Amino acid sequence: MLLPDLREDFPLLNRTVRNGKPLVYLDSGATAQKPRVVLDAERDFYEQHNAAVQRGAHLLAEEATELFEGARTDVASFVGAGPDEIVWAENATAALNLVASGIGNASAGIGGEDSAQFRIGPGDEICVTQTEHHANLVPWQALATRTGATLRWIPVDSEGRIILDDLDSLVNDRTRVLAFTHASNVTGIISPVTALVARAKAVGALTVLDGCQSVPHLPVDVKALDIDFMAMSAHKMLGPTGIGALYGRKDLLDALPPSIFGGGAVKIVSMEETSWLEAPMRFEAGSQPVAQAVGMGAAARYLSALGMDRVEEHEREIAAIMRAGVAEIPGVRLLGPVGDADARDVIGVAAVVVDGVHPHDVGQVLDDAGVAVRVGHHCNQPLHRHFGVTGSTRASAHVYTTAEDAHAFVEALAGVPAFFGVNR
Amino acid sequence: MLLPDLREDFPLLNRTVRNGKPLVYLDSGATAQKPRVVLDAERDFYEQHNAAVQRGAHLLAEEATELFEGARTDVASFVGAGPDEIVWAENATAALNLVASGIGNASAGIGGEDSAQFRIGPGDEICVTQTEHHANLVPWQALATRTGATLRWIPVDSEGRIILDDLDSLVNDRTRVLAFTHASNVTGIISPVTALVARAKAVGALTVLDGCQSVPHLPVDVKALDIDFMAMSAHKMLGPTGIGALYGRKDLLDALPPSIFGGGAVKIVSMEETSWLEAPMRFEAGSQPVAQAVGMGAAARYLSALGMDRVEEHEREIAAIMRAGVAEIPGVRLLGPVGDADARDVIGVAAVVVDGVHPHDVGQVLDDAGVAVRVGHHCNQPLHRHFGVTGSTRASAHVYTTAEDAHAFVEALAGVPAFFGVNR
Amino acid sequence: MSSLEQMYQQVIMDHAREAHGRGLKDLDLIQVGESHQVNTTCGDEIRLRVGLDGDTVASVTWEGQGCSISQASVSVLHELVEGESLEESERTMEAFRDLMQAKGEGLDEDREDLLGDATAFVGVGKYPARIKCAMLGWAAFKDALIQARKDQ
Amino acid sequence: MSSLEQMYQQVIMDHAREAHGRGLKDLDLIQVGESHQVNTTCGDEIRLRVGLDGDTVASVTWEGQGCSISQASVSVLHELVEGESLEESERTMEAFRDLMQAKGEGLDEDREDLLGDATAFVGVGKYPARIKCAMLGWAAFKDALIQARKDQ
Ligand SMILES: Cc1ncc(COP(=O)(O)O)c(C=O)c1O
Ligand SMILES: Cc1ncc(COP(=O)(O)O)c(C=O)c1O
Repeated sequence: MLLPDLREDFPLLNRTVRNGKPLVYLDSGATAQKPRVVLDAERDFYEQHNAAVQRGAHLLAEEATELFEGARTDVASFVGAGPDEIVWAENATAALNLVASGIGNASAGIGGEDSAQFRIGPGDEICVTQTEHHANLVPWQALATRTGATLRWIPVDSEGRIILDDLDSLVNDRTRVLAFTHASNVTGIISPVTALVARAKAVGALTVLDGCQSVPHLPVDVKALDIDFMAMSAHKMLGPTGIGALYGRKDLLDALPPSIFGGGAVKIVSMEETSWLEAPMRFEAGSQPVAQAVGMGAAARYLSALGMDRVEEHEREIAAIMRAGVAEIPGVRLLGPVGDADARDVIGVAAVVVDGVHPHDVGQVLDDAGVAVRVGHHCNQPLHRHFGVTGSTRASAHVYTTAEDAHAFVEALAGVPAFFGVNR
Repeated sequence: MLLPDLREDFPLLNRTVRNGKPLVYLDSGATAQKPRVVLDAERDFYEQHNAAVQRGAHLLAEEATELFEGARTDVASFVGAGPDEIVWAENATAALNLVASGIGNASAGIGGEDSAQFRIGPGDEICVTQTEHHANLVPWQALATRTGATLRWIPVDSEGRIILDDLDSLVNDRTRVLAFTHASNVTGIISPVTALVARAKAVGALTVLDGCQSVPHLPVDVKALDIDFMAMSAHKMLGPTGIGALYGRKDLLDALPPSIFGGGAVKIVSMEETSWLEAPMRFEAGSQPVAQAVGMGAAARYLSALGMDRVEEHEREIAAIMRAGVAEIPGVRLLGPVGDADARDVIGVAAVVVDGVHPHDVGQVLDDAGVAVRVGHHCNQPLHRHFGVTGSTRASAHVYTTAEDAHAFVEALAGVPAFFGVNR
Repeated sequence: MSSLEQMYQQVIMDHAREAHGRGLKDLDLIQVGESHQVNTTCGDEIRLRVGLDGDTVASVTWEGQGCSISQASVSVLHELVEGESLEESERTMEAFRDLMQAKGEGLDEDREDLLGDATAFVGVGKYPARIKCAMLGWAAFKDALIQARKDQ
Repeated sequence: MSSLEQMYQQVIMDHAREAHGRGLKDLDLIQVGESHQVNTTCGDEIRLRVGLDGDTVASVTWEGQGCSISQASVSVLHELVEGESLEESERTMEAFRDLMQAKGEGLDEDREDLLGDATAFVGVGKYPARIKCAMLGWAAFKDALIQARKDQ
């Protein structure tokens, strides 16, 4: 069942775009639009309670701290974590880097014996998959460079599914970290988390989940998934720009050394040395993104109120419309699983390649029809290369996407080959 | 001459606090309040133009990119930099870490030969001062740990002034980085930038300026100061939380390796390796703090319209009222320069110690009178230890601070010793 | 009585001015525990030492600097628990934590009886930022007890 | 003509479909320069080679993939500058950059004459995100010229 039309909650969705056309926003995989409650929460914070948190003794500081920590609790319960297992970060990329750099710093001696469990070096392995967004690939490449560890990856098949056949050799006794995405931002495929986590646990590797494309779109419970770390982005889950969060198991967070150093994260500082606070504070050096945290908390509450089960179902139906429609357009290829049976484990994303037309040109024609999609490699070059293309045109849904939006995308796409005189 | 009363521009300043008292906000050194134009700029962005920047080809993405890059230009010209010399960061702390970690990464081989100029190791020295905020001390301690370089510091005198007597030995041929604050967040003292930069240049050391307490309060021109890097915070300059910026000389930024790795910062990514974009993009991995950038740009424009010369003068007069008032209260000691002559090179900050009363208790009495100040070590433990105290009570001004606010602070402070029955 | 006066009641001011239990005592006991706690807001530190004699909290001494709330609180702690049974100490700790959480409201008579002078801290509950101050010594006590029992 | 049709004018479509100058030519010249440029939005890459013969841009060839705008633009570039004098090429480059900045308005007659077919790109100026596409080959040409002159 589809959700009711939520357009009224989202001011931007009511504007018009090129040629006075109503906006059909299908770029939520890049960034989502914000409901009024999120904007109001931020504004109310600034107009009534803005102050530095956690350090002030005046009334405003108390109020600000309460709102800030309340937001942390909201985000934590949204993913089944404890409040002090949630660290604010600038975005999901920063959250993933926090783990990778923390391991790198531990390996460089920072954090001393307390952080020794994270040390890696030559002979150790870090494993990712071939379907990772750059944000969950490049930090691990850099960690490998820094430490001398080896980076390996699990390949995907022709539809983009992670191939589990060689899992036992790819994730082995030397593997210290297994980092993978929960859902692909290109194919929309949901990863086999259970199998991957089980194998990582069997060899004692840390698991790092990229939750960017799952947390906004389906129910996610970090304890049920039994992962060690997970990154998420506020702006993709109807929250503000400029903030994301890292979930980390408390005992791990308390031992991982920080990688951004400064005030608010430290216990005692002398000119010579410094001791860190516990998590999450040790990772939140400097003035925090307070208004943004408040906004992210409001977004988590908004999504919870809709019900993540219903959100998942809604987006699955939207995806089905888009995928079925695309399948009928001659000369258009869908990246990822094709056919009905597969729709079960795919989020609301449809990335397509139009034969003989470059994604940029496809996107332009769609834009002219008021349909906003993403073109290019979507920060996932290796997967596109695997599919034999440099880029694609991606439509991606969210809670506010309507069946009409999905149809509008299909219709506009159907006109593309003719516009460029191909496939005649 | 004082600025006109700006309270109408700042919604929060019109609220009441404890006991229905009007708010006297003197905690701007921690974080500043926001003018309506900043809040409106952010809201307008979200309601009309929100989209992922720099990658989209649709209309919203174009509008968002234009606003985002326009804000960069605004912030750049606010400090006399070129637009591509401004890198967005989560806060000033992150900006300073970006330089320190970049040097650390270069030293670990990341960035290859292009970044070789930044490599440091055992035998090299990093120099800071004794008046640094933790944000400009701890990253350098960590860099020293990572690389084996030695951390040294320039001491301050009994009033908190940087002592230049031994500069030539402290900053020497082995010195690779000299990092120092432009203005102290405790004493308010403005550092002798010219002398420090001249010495650093003479020995070929990079200069890193902490502009957190100068950029919001006085005219700052990075080219005139001739520094290599400078960190600043939006939230202290009337802008949003969750964003700051790093100024860096373009040629240096283009050679420094990033320390946060991910999408948007990279040119070509394969599973094995990655090449970086030029600055500033190479440092802005992941989805950017777009609404916050727009807000920071609006804040820079608001301050420019007031005129930073006038802002500086305004705050100097406020400081004079606070400092003169404090000097008359028996049993209250001002940290930093005492007496009229010194007021010339001090920003609008007054940190005090009340004999026999702990800063927390001082702050509480002020809070009860509606006067919001900061208590504690203000993320500057070494300087407080130098002054023989663990903390202080700090009043700090901004453009909206009125003479009445300053008097209210002095009056409330004068009542503290009696309340706690000391000094009778 | 204003909220401020309610927080800084005379008992608290007296304890702050003349704090009890200050100065770490060398202990000739088998079960001794020590804890060091920092209030990260202001940098205040406390080091507290506990000595157990069987089931009795035989000694509670401390050193450190802090605001009147933290100093008075650890002073009252010393008065309340030194010489008491472990069980009674635990109950007292719990009652004090409840008082801090009570947002300025009192507790039931039983727990207030247990707290004695410490009920004067009721006003602190209205100031979330100060609860940390009041709890500093108690957190150290709790941790030191754990340490002391480890030495069994 | 809609903005979209203005951008994708027939000349552009034709050049895109059958691009000129594609295929890097081995050059038996002393001053040869090459440049590799990436459009980071979409990952498109171009490699362009320039050969100078005295003051003449003797050869401009390239390889790479891209959208119709970038392909057509580099094809037009090849047509415009190959065989021209260095000076004329520089002027053409400048005119093309001006056209991109003109937000969809045309240029004066002199510069339009210089641009010939390339004036068809006028519509791209209305789409800031596509200016990068149109400039990709030109950026490579500019850089390759610098390389070629270095080899002097
Ligand atoms: C002098 C100085 N440096 C650095 C900082 C850190 O700035 P931010 O909290 O924005 O990272 C501050 C303020 O907290 C400061 O006053
Ligand atoms: C799967 C995936 N991982 C990571 C990211 C990066 O998230 P952010 O841009 O918030 O850092 C994204 C989105 O861009 C994504 O889709």
